Amino acid sequence: MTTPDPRGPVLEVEGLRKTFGDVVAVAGVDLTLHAGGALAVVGESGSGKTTVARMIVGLERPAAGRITACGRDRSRPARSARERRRRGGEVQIVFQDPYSSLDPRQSPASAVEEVLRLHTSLDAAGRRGRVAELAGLVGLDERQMAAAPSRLSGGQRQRVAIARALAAEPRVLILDESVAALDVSIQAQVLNVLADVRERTGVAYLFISHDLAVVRQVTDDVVVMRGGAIVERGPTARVLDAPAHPYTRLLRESVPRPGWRPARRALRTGQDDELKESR
Amino acid sequence: MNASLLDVEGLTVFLPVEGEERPVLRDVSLSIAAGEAVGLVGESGSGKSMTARAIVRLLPPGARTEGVIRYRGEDVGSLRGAALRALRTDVAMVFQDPRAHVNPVRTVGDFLTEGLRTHRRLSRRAAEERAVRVLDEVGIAAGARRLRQYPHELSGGLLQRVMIAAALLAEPRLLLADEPTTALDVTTQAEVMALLDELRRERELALLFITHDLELAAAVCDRTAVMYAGRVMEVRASALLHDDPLHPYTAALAAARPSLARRADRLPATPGRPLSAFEAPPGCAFGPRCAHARDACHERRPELLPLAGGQAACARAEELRGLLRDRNGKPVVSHDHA
Amino acid sequence: MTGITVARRAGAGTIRRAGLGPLGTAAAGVVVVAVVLAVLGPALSPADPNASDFASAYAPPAPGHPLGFDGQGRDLLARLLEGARTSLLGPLLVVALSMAAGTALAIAAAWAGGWLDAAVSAALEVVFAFPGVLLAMLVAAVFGPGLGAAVVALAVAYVPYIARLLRGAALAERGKPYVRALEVQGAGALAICLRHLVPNLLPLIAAQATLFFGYAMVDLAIVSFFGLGVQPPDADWGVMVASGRSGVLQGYPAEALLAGGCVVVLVVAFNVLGERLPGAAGAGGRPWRRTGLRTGRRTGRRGGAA
Amino acid sequence: MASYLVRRLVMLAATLLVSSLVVFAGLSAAPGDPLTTLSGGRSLPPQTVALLVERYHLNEPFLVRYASWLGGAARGDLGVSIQLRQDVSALIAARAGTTLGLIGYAALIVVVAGVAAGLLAALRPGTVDTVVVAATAVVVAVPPFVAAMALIGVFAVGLRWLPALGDGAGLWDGVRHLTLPALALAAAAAAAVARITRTSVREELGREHVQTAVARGIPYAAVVRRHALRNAAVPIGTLTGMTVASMIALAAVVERAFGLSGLGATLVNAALSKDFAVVQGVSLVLVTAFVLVNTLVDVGAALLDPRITLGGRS
Repeated sequence: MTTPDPRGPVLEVEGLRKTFGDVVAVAGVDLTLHAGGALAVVGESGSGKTTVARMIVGLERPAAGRITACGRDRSRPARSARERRRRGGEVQIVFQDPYSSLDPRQSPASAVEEVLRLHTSLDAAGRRGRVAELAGLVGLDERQMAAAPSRLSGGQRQRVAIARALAAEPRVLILDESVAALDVSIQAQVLNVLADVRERTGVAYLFISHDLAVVRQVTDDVVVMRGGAIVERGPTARVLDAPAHPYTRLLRESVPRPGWRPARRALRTGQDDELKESR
Repeated sequence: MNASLLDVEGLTVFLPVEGEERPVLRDVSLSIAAGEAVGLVGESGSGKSMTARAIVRLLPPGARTEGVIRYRGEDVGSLRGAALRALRTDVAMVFQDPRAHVNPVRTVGDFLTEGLRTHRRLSRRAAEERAVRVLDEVGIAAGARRLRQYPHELSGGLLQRVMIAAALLAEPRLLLADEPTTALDVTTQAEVMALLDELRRERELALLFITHDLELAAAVCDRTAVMYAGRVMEVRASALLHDDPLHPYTAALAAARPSLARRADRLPATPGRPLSAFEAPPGCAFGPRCAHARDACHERRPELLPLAGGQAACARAEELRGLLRDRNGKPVVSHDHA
Repeated sequence: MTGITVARRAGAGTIRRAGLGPLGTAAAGVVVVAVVLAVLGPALSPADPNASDFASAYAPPAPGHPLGFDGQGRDLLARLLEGARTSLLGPLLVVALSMAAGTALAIAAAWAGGWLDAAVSAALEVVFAFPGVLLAMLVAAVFGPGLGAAVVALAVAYVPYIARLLRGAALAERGKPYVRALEVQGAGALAICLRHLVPNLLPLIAAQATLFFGYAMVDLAIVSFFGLGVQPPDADWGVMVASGRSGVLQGYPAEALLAGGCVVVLVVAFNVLGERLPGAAGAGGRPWRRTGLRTGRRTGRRGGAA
Repeated sequence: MASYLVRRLVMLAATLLVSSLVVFAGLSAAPGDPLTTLSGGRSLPPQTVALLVERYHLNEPFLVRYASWLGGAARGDLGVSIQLRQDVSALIAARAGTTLGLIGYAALIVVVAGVAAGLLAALRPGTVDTVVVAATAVVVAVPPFVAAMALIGVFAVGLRWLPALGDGAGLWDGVRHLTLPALALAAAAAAAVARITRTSVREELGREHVQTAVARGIPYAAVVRRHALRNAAVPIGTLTGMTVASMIALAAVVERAFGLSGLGATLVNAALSKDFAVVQGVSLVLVTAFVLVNTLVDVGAALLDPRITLGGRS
């Protein structure tokens, strides 16, 4: 574990901003995540939620704003691999597409082992043991960890991706639509794994999603993003039961659930799509 | 029940995959009355999309089918040339990914008016007038400008509305919608589904709505069929599907979906993964994953039999009545994850 | 050079699983036989390839000389075997040089992006303007004819085609989550490229190398045909077609057609093999494009994949 | 579109500048002394040597010579051929016609035969398709110089239908003389275009939007014409254009095989005899033609496919 930091937040973002050409993807985002917490960033495509996540892990360079993880500043992408490795021990990420989240030529066990070599000083035996521990944590057995990725289901691959991220013992795990591409029965299994992992390791989640029901199941707090800005924030239960912002209300009303009927909104000219069309 | 518009009886489809013939649909039976909306729900590999494509004979090359599909009393399999083309104007289809399903190098106008100009010999101007009117109905303003645009200049939501407009322009009797909103944002989805539902009812169109989202199907369909591993597991009035399912798989599917209203400590997840028809074991395909399975379930494949106003393909459906969901909708069946 | 323009951009094209199949195996067989003949060549041929005897100019096949003689009375079989060596060694060097340079440039450009990518692309654009055969002629004019000069020239001329093709595939691979995850883990750029990017591109590299071997064989033969590559009296299939030209005009096409036939057979073999290797682009791999092809962005909120 | 063309022209200018500099530097650094070529190896009296040195600027420093050459090139004066004692630009003008005719004739064969065979194979699966695939698989591997030998052997020497060598006089005789060379040049290219056409049309037929058209009851013939062929036109046009461009350099092979006095043959002879001014002049003309044809191909693709925005920010 990197230097324990019980009191202060494990992740702090202030005034984060990003533009692509003349399109403002992220316009002034602030958020805070405490140790062991679970914060959702909800929004539709083009809301900027994924860009925020990519900036936090250094895959995208912010135009402005400050990012601090575990008390260390990471507003600018790391200059060296050593710096990236140190930051890898603070924040990790699991992506959406299960079919390209693993190197097709590398077994799950060796993928996790490769991270252990980067982040720990364990010897070969120690690493093997730790790989088995991590596999158990995400509900995978010896055989599955040795199988070629192409033989694993989408759900199993995402579990490997989670185990690989946990191998770096991060304080924050960003889940960027990590269960969006999974079938319902498999999604449930992975959500349960996430619940177990959080209980056992105390890792904090930054959960990027467009799915409000999944957000309710996984997170304690939520920020709702639209057009690159946060339009509402608060405890997940409160925001979903009594949304204050009209957009959050619209989002909630659009989610199919028992007894729900789709209602056409006032605007007939599809402006909403025209707005999105520009992105 | 007025005469059904579409009758699918014992449909079994085999596809050549890497040299061997593999079943993708196994004895699927389903009927749709004129003006009725039927949902077809299932996870990956369930065969829901293949069923829709079989109806208009759009199966991949080399596919072999058994069983019969009757549309307005005629056997679809025997239709050739002009008769088959007539069927395909009477049955319109909307696909999941509009960007792939609309010719990218021709204008939106070409796409919308091609059907009219080909089948009804309408002049380009007359066809375009009609197209603009229907575009307005699907919520797209300035139709004339849109006709001159190309598909890549429109957002996913707008392009899907164009596809729906094109389907309506053919004035079909049956609309097959294969996951039309899966690629769209949830707010756009709600808008597109509301529009599809409203226009369908106005035109008394029958609808076969394919989706992986149980609640979405229930919201727009009178009845919903649940498919698993190429088989129909249950057909049920949509209103009862969530609260009083007949088949353990439907209950498991509904329970596995997190609720918008409350947070469960752990979701009742079903172990294993959804199987495709050719991976299914003998007996009930859901047997290996079913919490209520008994030995009988693994021997014989259960038939789809009428039960409580719907149909279910489960040997223990009768005795499980009422046990699949407890009072507050929490499923009785509970598993710790594998 | 003609074949080169149909170099196919695999990018994230579908990699075909099917094995080599009957045709592919046959093609592989032809290649193996050719290599063996090239290596053993001189030992196998009974006669001395350069021993000329004007008495038997254009003489028909005779015992001990199954293929007869050329215009200068030299044994055709011996010369074909001798020629096999340069006709195979040359292309091998061209492919080795161009694939190595092309792959390195492609991965560096795909990984670094930004200015390096732009610089590499601009440089390649200049080299693009020179078809291989033309560059070979220029180099021969400057440094004098010879196989070495021609090999280097063709290798340089091929680099843009290979780099462009592999850059597309490398960019697609680089964007995939498993590479991004490794970056976030803090793995070194070189480690990621060598241990993850290159292994995943190997099938494509192998398939392209095989195809480019065929193109190189044709181009080298052309340069030798001009008299700018392998110099007579050394035997080389391109040289033999050139020297056989006068025979053709006098009604003795044996030398030219036999040498030309060898080129054709091997190029067919390499093409058939190249298209059936697992790394080959899907059946309809889109040919590479130099313009900024902005196809509509695929929307896809959720794949519903198993 | 305009910004794209400007960018392409700048790129062409840059390419020509760089390549001419490289070639010029290479030539002047080349082993062997142009004077020996000039004098044909004979020893010359001093005043003749001085005259030659002055006339061919042999004594000036490299950059000055390059600059003067560049200035001349800009005015269309590409220097003087040492071997042929002729003005390079005049020499090029005289021979360009043959090469242009050859490439034009071959391009016609490639487009007509190639595309037709490809369409036939794509739209008539079964025996026709197999035959075309097998035939093109072999022909695509027959380089022009091998095709030339075979064609001369059979049609000129064997059947005596067509002349084997020389340019011929007048239009009709010129065409007869160009037929075998054009066929030799076009053979492999036509096979390549046939294969591309077949693959592109097959690929388009498998696309989802063709499925939509079929699902809407559009007759198959209309589906093929309006959707498969219309979309396949882009890749087919692009690759056919590039194949024709590649023939510019290959023309030299056929010209040499058939004894035609085109630019290609001239370049080969100049390379052999180190006649640098000609090598420089002809290669620049060929490079320019090559880049221009490829630019035309890209512009054509952009016209056919609305998604392609030529370099502009979409």
